[in-house]
Amino acid sequence: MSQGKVLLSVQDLVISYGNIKAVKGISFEVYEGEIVTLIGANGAGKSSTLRGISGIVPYKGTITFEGKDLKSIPADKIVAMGIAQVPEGRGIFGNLTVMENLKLATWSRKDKQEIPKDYQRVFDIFPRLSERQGQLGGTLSGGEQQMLAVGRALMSRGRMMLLDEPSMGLAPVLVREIFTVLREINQSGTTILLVEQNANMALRVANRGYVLETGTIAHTGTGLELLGNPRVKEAYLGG
Amino acid sequence: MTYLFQQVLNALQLGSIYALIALGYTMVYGILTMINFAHGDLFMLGAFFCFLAATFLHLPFIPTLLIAMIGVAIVGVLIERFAYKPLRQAPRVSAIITALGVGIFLENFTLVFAPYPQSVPTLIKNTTWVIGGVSISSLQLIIIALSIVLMILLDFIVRKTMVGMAMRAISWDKAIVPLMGIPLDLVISATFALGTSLGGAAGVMYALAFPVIDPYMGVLIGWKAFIAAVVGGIGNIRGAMIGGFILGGVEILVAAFLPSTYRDFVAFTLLLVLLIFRPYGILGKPRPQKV
Amino acid sequence: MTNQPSSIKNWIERLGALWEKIVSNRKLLPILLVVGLLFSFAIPQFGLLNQYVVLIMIYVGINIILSTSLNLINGYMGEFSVGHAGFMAVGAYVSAILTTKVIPANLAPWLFPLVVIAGGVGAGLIGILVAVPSFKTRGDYLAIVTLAFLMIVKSVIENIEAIGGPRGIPGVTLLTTLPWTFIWVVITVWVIRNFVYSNFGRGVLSIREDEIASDLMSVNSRQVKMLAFVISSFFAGVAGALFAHVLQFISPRVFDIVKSTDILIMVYLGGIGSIAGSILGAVIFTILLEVLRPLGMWRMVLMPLVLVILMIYRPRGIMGLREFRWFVPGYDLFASKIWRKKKEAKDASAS
Amino acid sequence: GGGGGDATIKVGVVAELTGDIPAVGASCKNAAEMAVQQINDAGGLDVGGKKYKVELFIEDNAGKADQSASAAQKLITQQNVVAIIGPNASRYAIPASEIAESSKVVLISPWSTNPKTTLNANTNESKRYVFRAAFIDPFQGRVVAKFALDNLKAKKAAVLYDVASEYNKGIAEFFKSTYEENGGTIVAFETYTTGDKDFSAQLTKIKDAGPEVIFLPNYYSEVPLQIQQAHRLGIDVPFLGSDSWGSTELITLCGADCEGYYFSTHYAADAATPVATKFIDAYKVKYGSTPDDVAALTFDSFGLLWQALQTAGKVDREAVRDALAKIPKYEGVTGNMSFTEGSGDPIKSAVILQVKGDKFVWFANANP
Amino acid sequence: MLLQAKEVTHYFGGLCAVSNFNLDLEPHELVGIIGPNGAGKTTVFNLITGVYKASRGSIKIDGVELVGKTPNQITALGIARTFQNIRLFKDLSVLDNVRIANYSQTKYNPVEALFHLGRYDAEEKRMAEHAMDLLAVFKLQDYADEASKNLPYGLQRRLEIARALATNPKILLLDEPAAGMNPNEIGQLMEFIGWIRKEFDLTIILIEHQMRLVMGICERLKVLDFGATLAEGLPKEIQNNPKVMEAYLGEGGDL
Ligand SMILES: Nc1ncnc2c1ncn2[C@@H]1O[C@H](COP(=O)(O)OP(=O)(O)OP(=O)(O)O)[C@@H](O)[C@H]1O
Ligand SMILES: Nc1ncnc2c1ncn2[C@@H]1O[C@H](COP(=O)(O)OP(=O)(O)OP(=O)(O)O)[C@@H](O)[C@H]1O
Ligand SMILES: [Mg+2]
Ligand SMILES: [Mg+2]
Repeated sequence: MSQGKVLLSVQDLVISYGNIKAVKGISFEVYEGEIVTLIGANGAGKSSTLRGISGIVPYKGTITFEGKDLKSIPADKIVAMGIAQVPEGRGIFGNLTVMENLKLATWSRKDKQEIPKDYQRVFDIFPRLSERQGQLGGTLSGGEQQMLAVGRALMSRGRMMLLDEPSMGLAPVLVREIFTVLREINQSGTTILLVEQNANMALRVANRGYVLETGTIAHTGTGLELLGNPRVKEAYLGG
Repeated sequence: MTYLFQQVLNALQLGSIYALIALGYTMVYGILTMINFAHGDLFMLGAFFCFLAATFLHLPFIPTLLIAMIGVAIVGVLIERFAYKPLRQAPRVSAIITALGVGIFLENFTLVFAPYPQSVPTLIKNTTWVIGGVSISSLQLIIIALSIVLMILLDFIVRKTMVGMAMRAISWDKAIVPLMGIPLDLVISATFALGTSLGGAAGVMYALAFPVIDPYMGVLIGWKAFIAAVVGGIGNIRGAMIGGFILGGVEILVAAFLPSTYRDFVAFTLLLVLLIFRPYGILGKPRPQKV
Repeated sequence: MTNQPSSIKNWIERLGALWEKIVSNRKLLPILLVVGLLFSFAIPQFGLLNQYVVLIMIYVGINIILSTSLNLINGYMGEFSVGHAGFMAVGAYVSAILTTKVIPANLAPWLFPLVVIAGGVGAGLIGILVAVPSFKTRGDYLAIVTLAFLMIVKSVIENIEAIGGPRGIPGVTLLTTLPWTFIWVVITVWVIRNFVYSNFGRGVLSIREDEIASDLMSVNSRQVKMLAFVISSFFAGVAGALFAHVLQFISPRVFDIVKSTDILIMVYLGGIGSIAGSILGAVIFTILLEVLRPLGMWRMVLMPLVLVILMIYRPRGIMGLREFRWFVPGYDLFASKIWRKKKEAKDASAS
Repeated sequence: GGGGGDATIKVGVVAELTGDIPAVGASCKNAAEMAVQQINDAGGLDVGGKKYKVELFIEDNAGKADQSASAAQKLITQQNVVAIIGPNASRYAIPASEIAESSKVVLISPWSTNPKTTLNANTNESKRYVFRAAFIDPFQGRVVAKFALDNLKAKKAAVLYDVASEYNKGIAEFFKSTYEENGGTIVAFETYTTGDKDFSAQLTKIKDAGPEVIFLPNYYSEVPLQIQQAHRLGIDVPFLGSDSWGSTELITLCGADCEGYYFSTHYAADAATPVATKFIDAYKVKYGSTPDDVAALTFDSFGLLWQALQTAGKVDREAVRDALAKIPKYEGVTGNMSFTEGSGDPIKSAVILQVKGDKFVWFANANP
Repeated sequence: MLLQAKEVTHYFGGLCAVSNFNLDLEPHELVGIIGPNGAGKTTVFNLITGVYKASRGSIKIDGVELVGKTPNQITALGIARTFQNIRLFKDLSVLDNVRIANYSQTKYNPVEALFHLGRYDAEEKRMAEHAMDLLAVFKLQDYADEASKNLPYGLQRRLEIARALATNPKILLLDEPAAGMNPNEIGQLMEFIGWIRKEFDLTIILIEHQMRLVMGICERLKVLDFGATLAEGLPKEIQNNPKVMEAYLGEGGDL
């Protein structure tokens, strides 16, 4: 994969919650047009890293997007700059309908006339959402909620999408579908930073991957390299 | 028959006043899921702003109303910033208790400057028409109309607009809202300003209908509006309206047809029974949750 | 000793450490109880402290009973009851009627413990009525139920001419003494602590955390709620009885929503889910009110400000969800350690 | 016990500065400060040939019964006052009076009208140390009832009162019983609860009952709303009130709506004695408003205390009590009063005033 | 037969979330329920445990009807569960989380509890020891006094199972126990489930989307789709069932 320009760069990122240091000085970058995956055990600090990028937790270190330092930019402006996140646990607004959840994600979009097309795109990818437009988010099944969360990120039309375990709790057929969709989204120009437990799948779609272990980066390489790395295999791919 | 009509009209007026205050209550509740126990006292401030503007600046009705609404909104936003915002991550009751404290503070602070009840000058010429033995006053009609208009307006904002959606989203999960590109603090402040200015407006209307005001006037009515909001289904705009009318209706009609000594007893027992049969209020639903 | 501030800080830290040591030393508790009881007799007997201080101490005691019992509902169970003054009213009226109308005056001092219990039982029975709606509804809706209950109690008393209506009952005998207050405080704290550290009490806690999960872990939430409400209202009734017999006058106005909010403030100021918190909350609130007297009208302006600032810095109250070791039963405190020791012993003997 | 050994006399006041009736507390505080200032400006109070300065301690009871007791207790034990003036409302005066009685310190409540304030509820005998400056509910209820029957010739009356407040309820009931005993009929006896501002339901009911006069034994801050709402409903019979109307604020709040109505009270400003005129003028200068009944009664409570101190000839709690209990005649702002041993209630007469323009005008004397 | 569900049907408003669900469970079986998202799997658990009352049909354990009973009664009859989204008592200690689950088996009454009389001491000791033993089995004993919210995610999942077992169940319902685990951890979980089943003599119903786990340990599978039963049988049969492949598994089975 030929490398374009650096879109997102994370340098010496440190995130702590009170006395707990969740991320202990990691650095990595994401090039324009890539899919990069972060894998690692529970509690390794993957989600915290994503939260730091989106500006919803304070951090030490530098994060730049298109060369701009994100530190002093509030979370909502970061979204407007083009970083969308599918948060861990989906973050669906349970008291809003499916349609309203999607609509809300267009808050900072300027290209209002493009929005209907994007709804159509989301409903094409997830026909189930189209059936459930009027249902309250809180009563959707786990998988339906995950679709909605991804759909919502699509609606905000970021240049970059951060996904936190999008395959969690999904039926196999949907997992495959999600990964296919991710590839599609990526091919249509969105850079993706993907956090996954399903390391097999993640490394297969990713251009590059980083393995986090208790707050630091333990391994890095292309997706295929990591898939073949015996230490990675043993710890994350189930032998 | 005239008697009944008159009493129904009385009930409508009282109900619309309760509704007017309950609207602001429900509005703030709707976003922060926090009972703003200071709302009754912001309502009182509204009445006092009205008094000051009308007595010392000799302003007519509309400017007075605006001044009161803006004044109360500013106080409301300040309170939000300094007393409630630091508690966003804290348990819900902490903010409720803080609100209680803020309310007591507002009452007694006002009291230091106004230990005696004050009389509010007439801003709207109040004509009374007698139709078939039933008296209707213009003020009554204005209050009823105002509360209905505000209810429809708010209902529209909350249900149909983007801002309204954002408000509802905030009530569900504040943490996720910024990830949608929504400026959380701004929306919260805006809602707070809106909700409290409604309280201010209610204060003005109340001061015109009952032109004797004092620093504690918001306490009892604040609790009653809270009851109205909850009976209707707290967080629900239409519910607040219905709750207000139910409470007003029950109070008036019990006093009208039973010995008035028993009014509170019967009225509150009825409300209790109502809540036993509709545990989440008339229009309220328990927060949908999946197990 | 070179720079002043750090040595002050040092002292504060040392004092803090000492305090920490005291409250976690469980052996001190029985000593404190005995000394407290002795003093509660000695103070009025020998006039060690003046009447005013004694009166305030009695108020503090009554407020401890109120805040500890309300904490059971609002702190441990996570509900929001605003009707505690109502239960207090029931206890006060039942006991005052007994001492003024039923029991001959010369017997009253002897029967006072029974009178207080009767007040508690009266309130406890009413507590059942409020527990029933709590099966179905929660949170703000239950808050309204308790508020309505409070209004109903007030209205009922106002309408019964035989017990004075709005004029209340004057001339209630002064029977609440410092020793009695002390004893009732100890009983209240002891019983509520016992309850909290039983599986019923843990059920109360689990309802606060997650009612559905708690039901699915076999907790009989109706039973638990019923118990919590009855116990809480019983002690509110006890406090009401003591209150009536120190104030010597009760009227429905005494038990209005303001009284309820005072108790709420004590509970949340001290800290939810904590007996130590309830005690601290009651002590601080009551004493602060008296200490700030010289401020005149500004007192009631300053009090709520203090509350707000405290809540901002300590959102769960001073002792929220924490406890002095004094109030934790020994076995509960060391359960895991005891188990580990036992296991080690077993392993050792096995090998 | 002894009150103050130096050349000062310590006097305590317990008032409702905050809480549900702050206006009452404010007037009480104003009058108290004025009474003390007058004495001190004149070089002090002459007791037993010695000039004493008066030191005043004002405690807020926050509109709470328990704080009334603790405030009184504090004044007695910490400040060592010779006597306590206040609290005003009976629901606060009663618990404070229990403290005063057991501590053997004189307590004069300016404004408490519940007969039980000065009575030991168990023995029904008078408390030894508790006095008041106001007349009691039964007296006033009777006065107004007689006035309605005899002067207004009204045979059908309606009453609207606050059921949650002992003062209003007390007078309302004594009015009712006297009125009915003397041949009148009560066609409506309606209630509301403290804090209510909407009385339309009750007034509609009253209108339906067709009374010839309506009695409103309620606070001056509520009465204007009641009368205005009644007028809006088309009720046009005369209204009657009690001493709680007695603040010129009533006229400010009521505007023209109260014109021509009557109420019973302690004194008439226009037909005032020199004592009253002097007080009213001084009060106006100092506070910029006409004193209400609470202020006048508080001032008289202090006057009673000064007279008792002077009669006693020494600053001693017990001596003050003895002197106070037998005051043969005290010329007060609210009229002449006297006490007889065995009762803490003053013997005084009432007047009926009428609202005329922006003044209360003397209409009749009333001695039931 | 241990558990028997007959024609169980449930509606949410107009939506039929579960229709005519049948299940016969013999003691000691390990049955898997799979199906697309929103098929109604969790709802089945909710119906069995009494969170929702079945609109129609009957569910019996040892011949005792469960429909109409409250969740705590049903749990006391021997059915315990975990949740798709962890629902621990967050602020309570790990030990308390487990002790609470002993509620229906507590042998002292409220009066004994209030005054710490009678059986209180002995029972408290028994419950604490029982809970600690259980925690030890799950290697959680060192966290006993820690608030459960402070546990890492993986341990929270384990604690949930421990808590469920503390109710002393005959049947354990596991709702997506492998969610959020990497393939390596899933392997360990499989062994673990097999082991507790033997150790505690359990009958298990398992909902899962991780095919490796489902195919690896379930003896029997039920496949739900749109609330209805799409297929049932041995894992091998299901894996090759074209209807299941289309609705659920997708092409190729290398997950
Ligand atoms: N809000 C918080 N407060 C305190 N500690 C936190 C908080 N969020 C995360 N942590 C802790 O920080 C560490 C890293 O958490 P993080 O959620 O980033 O891990 P993760 O790699 O995403 O794990 P998982 O695979 O479980 O999602 C964990 O030990 C976690 O307990
Ligand atoms: N409380 C509810 N109100 C309305 N609809 C509901 C409710 N609970 C579940 N549903 C709906 O019922 C259907 C079945 O939901 P259920 O949670 O049982 O699915 P599931 O099979 O467990 O899915 P997943 O594998 O995604 O967890 C879904 O379509 C869901 O939206
Ligand atoms: Mg994570
Ligand atoms: Mg599910």
